[in-house]
Amino acid sequence: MSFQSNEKSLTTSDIKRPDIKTADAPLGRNDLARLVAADIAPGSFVNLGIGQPTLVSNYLTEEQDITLHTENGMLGMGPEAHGEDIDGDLINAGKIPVTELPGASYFHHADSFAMMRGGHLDICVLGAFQVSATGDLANWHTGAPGAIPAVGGAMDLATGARDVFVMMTLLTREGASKIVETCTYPLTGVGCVTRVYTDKAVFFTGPQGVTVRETFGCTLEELQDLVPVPLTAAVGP
Amino acid sequence: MSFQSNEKSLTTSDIKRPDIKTADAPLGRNDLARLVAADIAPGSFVNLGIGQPTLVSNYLTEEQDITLHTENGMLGMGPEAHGEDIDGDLINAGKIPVTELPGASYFHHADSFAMMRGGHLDICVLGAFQVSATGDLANWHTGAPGAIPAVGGAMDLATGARDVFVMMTLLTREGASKIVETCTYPLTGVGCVTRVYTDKAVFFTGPQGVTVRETFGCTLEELQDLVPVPLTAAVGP
Amino acid sequence: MLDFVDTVETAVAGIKDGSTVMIGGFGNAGQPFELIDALLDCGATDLTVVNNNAGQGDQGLALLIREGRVRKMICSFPRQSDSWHFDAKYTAGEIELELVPQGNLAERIRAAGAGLGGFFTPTGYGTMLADGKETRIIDGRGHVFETPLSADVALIKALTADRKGNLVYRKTARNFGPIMAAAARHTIVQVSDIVPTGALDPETVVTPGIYVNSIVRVTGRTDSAGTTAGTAEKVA
Amino acid sequence: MLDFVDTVETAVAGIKDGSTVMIGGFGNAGQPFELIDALLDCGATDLTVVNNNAGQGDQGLALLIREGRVRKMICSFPRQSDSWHFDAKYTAGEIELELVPQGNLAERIRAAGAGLGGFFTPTGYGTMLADGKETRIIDGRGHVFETPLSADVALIKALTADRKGNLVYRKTARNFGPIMAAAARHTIVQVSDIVPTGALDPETVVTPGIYVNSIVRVTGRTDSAGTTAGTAEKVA
Repeated sequence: MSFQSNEKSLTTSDIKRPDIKTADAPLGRNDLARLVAADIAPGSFVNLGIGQPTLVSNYLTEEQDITLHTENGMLGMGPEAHGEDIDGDLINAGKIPVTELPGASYFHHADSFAMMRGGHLDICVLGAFQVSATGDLANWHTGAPGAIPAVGGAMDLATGARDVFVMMTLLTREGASKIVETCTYPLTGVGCVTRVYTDKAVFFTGPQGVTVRETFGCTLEELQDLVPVPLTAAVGP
Repeated sequence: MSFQSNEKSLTTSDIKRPDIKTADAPLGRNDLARLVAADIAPGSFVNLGIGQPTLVSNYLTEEQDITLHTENGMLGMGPEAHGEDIDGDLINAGKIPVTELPGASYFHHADSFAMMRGGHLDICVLGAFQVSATGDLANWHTGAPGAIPAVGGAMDLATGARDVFVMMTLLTREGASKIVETCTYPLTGVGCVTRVYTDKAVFFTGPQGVTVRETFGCTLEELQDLVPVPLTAAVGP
Repeated sequence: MLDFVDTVETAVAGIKDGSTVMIGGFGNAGQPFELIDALLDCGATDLTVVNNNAGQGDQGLALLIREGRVRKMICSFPRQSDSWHFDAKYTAGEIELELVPQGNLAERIRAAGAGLGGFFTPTGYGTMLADGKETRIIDGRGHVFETPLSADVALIKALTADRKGNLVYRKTARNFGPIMAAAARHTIVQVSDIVPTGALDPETVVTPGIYVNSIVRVTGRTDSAGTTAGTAEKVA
Repeated sequence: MLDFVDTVETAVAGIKDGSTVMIGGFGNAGQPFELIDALLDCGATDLTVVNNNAGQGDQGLALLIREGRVRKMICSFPRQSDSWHFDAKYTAGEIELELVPQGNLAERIRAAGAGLGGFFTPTGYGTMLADGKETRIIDGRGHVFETPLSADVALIKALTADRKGNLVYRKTARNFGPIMAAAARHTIVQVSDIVPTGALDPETVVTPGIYVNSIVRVTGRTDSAGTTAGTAEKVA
């Protein structure tokens, strides 16, 4: 028996995919959410950010036994509440009414962010404006003049979880890559992103730069044409 | 309505004693404990140190409605437990079985010392080896060569409570004053003691030096002969 | 000292101009709406307000801001779809904003209640929210120095109090309540229910009464946080 | 990952030589005696142990120290009337001692679990326990810089666990358990009872299961902390 390390580490799914895979077509939002969900190791504690990452919860299976954290003070969050189940005292970080699963627990805000900052969450899934080759994240502020800044828990989530997964389209509406050499938007966290799930490929980011686990509807060479940082195929551990 | 300040302040009993009083004889330990108990303002939250300060609890009245804190994680501690009431999971900081009063609460060690350090306890009563004119406290370590040091919660208690009362005999067995210009024993805390209850007098200590509230069995002049720091009579506010 | 007061007006009457006021709640959960309304009515101004947000819609904190009573907001997420009163004041340069990552905000509030002088946190390191702050590399990781955040007054909402002031909360309405109660010099709590001393299990008390100064019972608002105005009831 | 194990021997089998081990308890309350006995039996040595004390009498931690398995103690109060094994080793220069004021010890453990890089505390300022440490005057008051204290393993005792690993404690036996569970990379808990998921009220959970790795049910010791050896029972 050996004890689990507290350090950032690849989950079991990485071991199972030594070769780069290529799908026929880009992935839609729901397929991407399904892929992220399947990559989460059984028994994990996970925080799903507001927006696209929330879709992941639709594809988690009971067998995975994933515990969801919401930073406003709860572990064991269940699905969104509807109708009579709506309780104003039971909301998620997006202020949407949710439900409570058996085995849940409540705690105050300092304890909740201590849990996050202390590296106890296995995975946090976030949206992003940009991710740099070394895993810097920009997802909170456009930096536009006159924009009112609001950060919420974004920086805490980016800094705290053992693995930070980003879900986003690879390209902006204008066709620019959101994976960049250096973020031009204001940073949320430095070197925090370990994995980026996009419609065209799954990337690993970190100190050694960007590797590609699989592509969707394009080859690695075609992908390289879109992304302004050197890409290599990810190899198994 | 005005809100209570978090700062160290004299309690109401000071206001009631503008003139220095002189009793006929030195006070015994129990009489001293009775005096301390009577000086604690109604509704206070109090931590009584191990040893002589524990005697104070014998003289607290129900009307005073004092809540006792024990640093191993409890508010609302009751008297020592005996016989069938002994419960190994319910002990005080001296590891003596105690009881629980209605309205008690339990919390972990970090929360308990946060309560103390954050200045939420009104009064802490401690024993001492020495107290300096400016309220430095030495009560944890003789500094003797080869002595194994052990501090426990002494420094936290000295630093945390709004008012730190010391209970001790004025003189050592060798006849030396325990109120000193500068402590020669290793310090527990700097400038933390606000009041010293001894068998011969009650002193106020602080940045302005030492004043005497009342004497027991001696005059202020006789007291001055025993204590190597300038004494003046305390005046009402 | 602990007081049980009959009305929210009495509870907030001691709040002075220029005070720093912490207000509990995250979204509507745990927001002490009736105490905020009373603060609006009592006229105190030039306030610094600590809350996770900067007011929503046309109620509570948003109205305090609209009326120009808030000099400065300390919060993590001021901009929301319905934060129009804050947005207007901010754009006009009529309100100061100190933006703090939510976990740092919570930890700063806790540090004040815990009597700490400050702490190093990895959150925010390398971002514009660390600009001008002391930083330090600890065990190879960048950290930012954050200072404790205390207040003159906290306005919070709990579910139940006993006569010793011990509090329990309900679900995610707990949020900032316990740490604000400890960080403020005077903590005012609105509760749905007041029970006799001894009726709360000592193992389950979340905020011990030592952190509580004034309690007022408020009824009339449903848990699903409708807009019905509550009423303070005379306590038994 | 959470495991329910059948015996205390299995629970501690992964503890390696050279580990830092936190042990819960204050006096006998909350001491995980059976886990400590298993640690003694498993042979791990060169340990750094974090506990409020340094062993009492001829049981538990005192025996680990007597057997020379503890390289270093980090504690607040080593010297007691019955700490003869520690006293002997210390006097012989065979054990290292890091003495920490009790509240700083608790706060350092909390800081590790909370992912902080360190904090300034007024406790200990101006004393010999601040010698060699960074100090700073903050708001006119002296503070000492204290660093987080983490561990490879924590051995703690709780009253009841559910199948998700959520824990509740009993009275002052709670003490260091919750903060050690969060500060250790691997937390092993002995409990008196294991209940189905959903049997603990989510409002009253003290340690959420996220902080727990191994749970073993131990029965046989009375609450008044007699010296009867406990036995691990096969969990349902």
